[in-house]
Amino acid sequence: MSATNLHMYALATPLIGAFAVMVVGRFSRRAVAPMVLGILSFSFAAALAVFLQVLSGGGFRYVVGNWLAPYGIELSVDHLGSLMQLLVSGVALTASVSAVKSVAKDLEERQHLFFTLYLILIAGLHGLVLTADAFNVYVLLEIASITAYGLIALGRGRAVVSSFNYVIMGSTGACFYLLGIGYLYILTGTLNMADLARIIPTLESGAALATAFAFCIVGLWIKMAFFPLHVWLPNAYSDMPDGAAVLVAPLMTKVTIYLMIRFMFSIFSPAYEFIQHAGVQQIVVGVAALGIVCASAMAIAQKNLRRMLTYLIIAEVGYMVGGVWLANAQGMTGAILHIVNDALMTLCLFLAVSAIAYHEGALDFDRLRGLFRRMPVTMAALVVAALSMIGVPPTCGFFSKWYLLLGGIEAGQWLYVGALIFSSLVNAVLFFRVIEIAYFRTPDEVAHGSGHEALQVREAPAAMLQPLVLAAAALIGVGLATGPLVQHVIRFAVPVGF
Amino acid sequence: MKRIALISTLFAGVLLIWGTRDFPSWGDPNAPASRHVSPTYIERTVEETHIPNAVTSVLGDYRGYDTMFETVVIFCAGIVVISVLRRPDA
Amino acid sequence: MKKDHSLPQDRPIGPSLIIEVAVRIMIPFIQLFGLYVIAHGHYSPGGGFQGGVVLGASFILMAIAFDLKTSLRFFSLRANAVMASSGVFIYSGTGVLCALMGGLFLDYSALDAIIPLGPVEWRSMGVFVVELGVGLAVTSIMASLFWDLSSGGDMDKGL
Amino acid sequence: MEAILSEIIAKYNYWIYVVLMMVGFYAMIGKNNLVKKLLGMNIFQTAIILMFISSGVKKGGLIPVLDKQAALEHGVNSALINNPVPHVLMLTAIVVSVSVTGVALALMQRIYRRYGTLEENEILEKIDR
Repeated sequence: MSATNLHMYALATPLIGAFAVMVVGRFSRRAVAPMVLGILSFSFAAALAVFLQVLSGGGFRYVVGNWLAPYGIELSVDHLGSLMQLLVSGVALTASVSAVKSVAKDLEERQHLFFTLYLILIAGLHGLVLTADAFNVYVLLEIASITAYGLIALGRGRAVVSSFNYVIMGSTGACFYLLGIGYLYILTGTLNMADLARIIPTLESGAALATAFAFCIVGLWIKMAFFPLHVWLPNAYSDMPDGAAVLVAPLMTKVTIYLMIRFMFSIFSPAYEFIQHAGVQQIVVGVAALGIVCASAMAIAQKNLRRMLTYLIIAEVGYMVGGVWLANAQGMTGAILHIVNDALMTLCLFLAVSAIAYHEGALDFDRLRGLFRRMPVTMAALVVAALSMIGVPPTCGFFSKWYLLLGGIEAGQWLYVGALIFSSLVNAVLFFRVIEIAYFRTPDEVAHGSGHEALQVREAPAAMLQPLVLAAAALIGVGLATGPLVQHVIRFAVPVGF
Repeated sequence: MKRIALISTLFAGVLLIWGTRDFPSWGDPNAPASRHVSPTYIERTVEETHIPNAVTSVLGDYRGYDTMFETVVIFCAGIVVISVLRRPDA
Repeated sequence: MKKDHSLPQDRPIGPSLIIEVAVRIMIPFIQLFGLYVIAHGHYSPGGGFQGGVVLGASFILMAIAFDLKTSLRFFSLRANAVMASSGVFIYSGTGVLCALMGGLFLDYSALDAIIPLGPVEWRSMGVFVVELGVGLAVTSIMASLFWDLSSGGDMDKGL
Repeated sequence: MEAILSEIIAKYNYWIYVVLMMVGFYAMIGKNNLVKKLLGMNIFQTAIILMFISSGVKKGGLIPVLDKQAALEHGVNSALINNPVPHVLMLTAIVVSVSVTGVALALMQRIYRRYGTLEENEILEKIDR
């Protein structure tokens, strides 16, 4: 095993493992869980090694099949890419510890099918964060989406309808992206990102290039549920089985935002987006601000914890897209930092939700009464995640929001700054409402003098608590490590000229 | 709903047609797509891969990474259809 | 209760001698052609996907002409799942094998270390191997898609 | 007028695909029936395939399957042979389209089994109830 191929092993293990799980799972259901955990642990170890290697030796470019770029497909293992790969594999490993338990309960007979899709989704995400080829992004996006359609359809209630809506919206997004890539290909004759970046400034054709840019970016926005293209997300994410939600909710939207960053700065240049088309920048930041406000407001209206969180995801997408389009170093740093932090926060929240749902089932606010007595550890982790969502130091949510605020002030985007503060306040209201219900109100049965077992400690199984506690600790850990993270990793991802 | 759909469709269509203004005309052998990367594939396929069919050599070798994921896509579709429709015991 | 068969589309379709005999003769040729398309992809239009679809179509034709059970007799569900997995496994496994042999991922010329055919010839061979994998996967997935969609997942009668 | 006409004649392939794409896109987001949405998606994808393939055409070009012996001895004049890259890309896109169609059909069967209809507004009514 040579060291240069390590990132490929991190990608290939889940992929090959998926076929093994598919075949072995038909014969023995019990072998599935250890296989999945083993595969993902290996993948995580490899990603960690790649990250450390990049930290010490700098990033490198890798050509698949030993065909030099633009002829072959190139992968780019730079600081940002390896950070994202570490994030993907870390979140996947943590989530799957919990998923193994909840899937064994929800989908007993279809476990092996579930985990086949689950592992392929992880492999697809690994591919997405590494690739430096514009068409390869399309194929991998479709892998991630098709597996996500399948995982959603395994859920409860009207999950199939939500999944179908997602199919239509997701395919629209993918088709738009493909159209944009087609335009770029007709104009330049290449699909390699670096090669495209070299040729695009020499083109005279403004119209076709602008069309290509618009279609690609709108396609990605549909995939990441950027307001007002978000309508598919709340239903899809709240109907998913818990085991899938802990993986899909933290990673899918964030990886797509990462792709947007790649698209904007590796194919096009800041000069193209922010100087030649400065008006577009104003509009996008404005829409992002509007999206944050609207999604926060819609989150208030929800009566179910899981649905409330899905609207918060949409608000967070607004944070990151706005941060990237602020066009300064602070905003960009904040956006990238927020990708990491939001993935961890969403992971922690959804792990807590799936731990609560393990015994409680539905997650309407009424059912949460007295939950602090019954599930103290889960609720403590939920509080940490809530503080991070609100932005209380030393949790990591504070630091990325701080960078985003500074960036907004520097760019003079007061609407965006206002939206950020408004959304923090709304988050505070939302989570204090949840905590108030869970801490102070007692369940109806207790109030009527019967049913004291409703107040006894009845935690979720340890396999679901351990990843939850780990994720909550990671929120504080990453928060304390923000300085070195920005200094040694994210600094390199901010494009030159900011 | 229908009106929004119509407006966005027309908008997308007009934008796409506006974008084709700078395109090379149909069948132009000097189009960028025909001049930048693809001639190299045609000229070197036999020499570098011993495959006279340029489509196969690009599909299987030069862009083999794409094709691998393409196979995975169709595998995924099969798994999704099985998990959505088929009874667990079948 | 007697069923009313007055409308043509309500009338049950029994086995038809002409169709069954014709299909019986056609299927071996279709499958042979599918294999040819896979194997001859280097020299003529074709390859794993195209050949795989032709092979899959032969099973679909069998399911339409007879019924679903007949095609399942020739291609069991278990074999189908194993073939689909192994097809994709051949492709990605080749990629990993290339990496393990000291080359880059999917760099078929690295396989020269196993059987010395020359690095360029191995590129040709490597493409053939992965096309075989693609063919296996596409054949079985096409058949399984049709079975599932036509019978609603019940695997009873089919269309 | 003359200029516009000659422009259209030179690039009619793009105009055809844009019209097809609009048909598909409208069906995808404007239609009420799920099957029609799916068909719209297929039309959309076909339009994209058409666009890519037509971008690889060279007037009078041959198929990109060479004669091995001649190519080794004399080399190849790439100007006479059509561009293979769009074909490769679209093979991928076709496979993706087939896969998504299969997944969507399976989901639709489940929806029909559960709600007894494929009209979107009727399904939404039944969900709310």
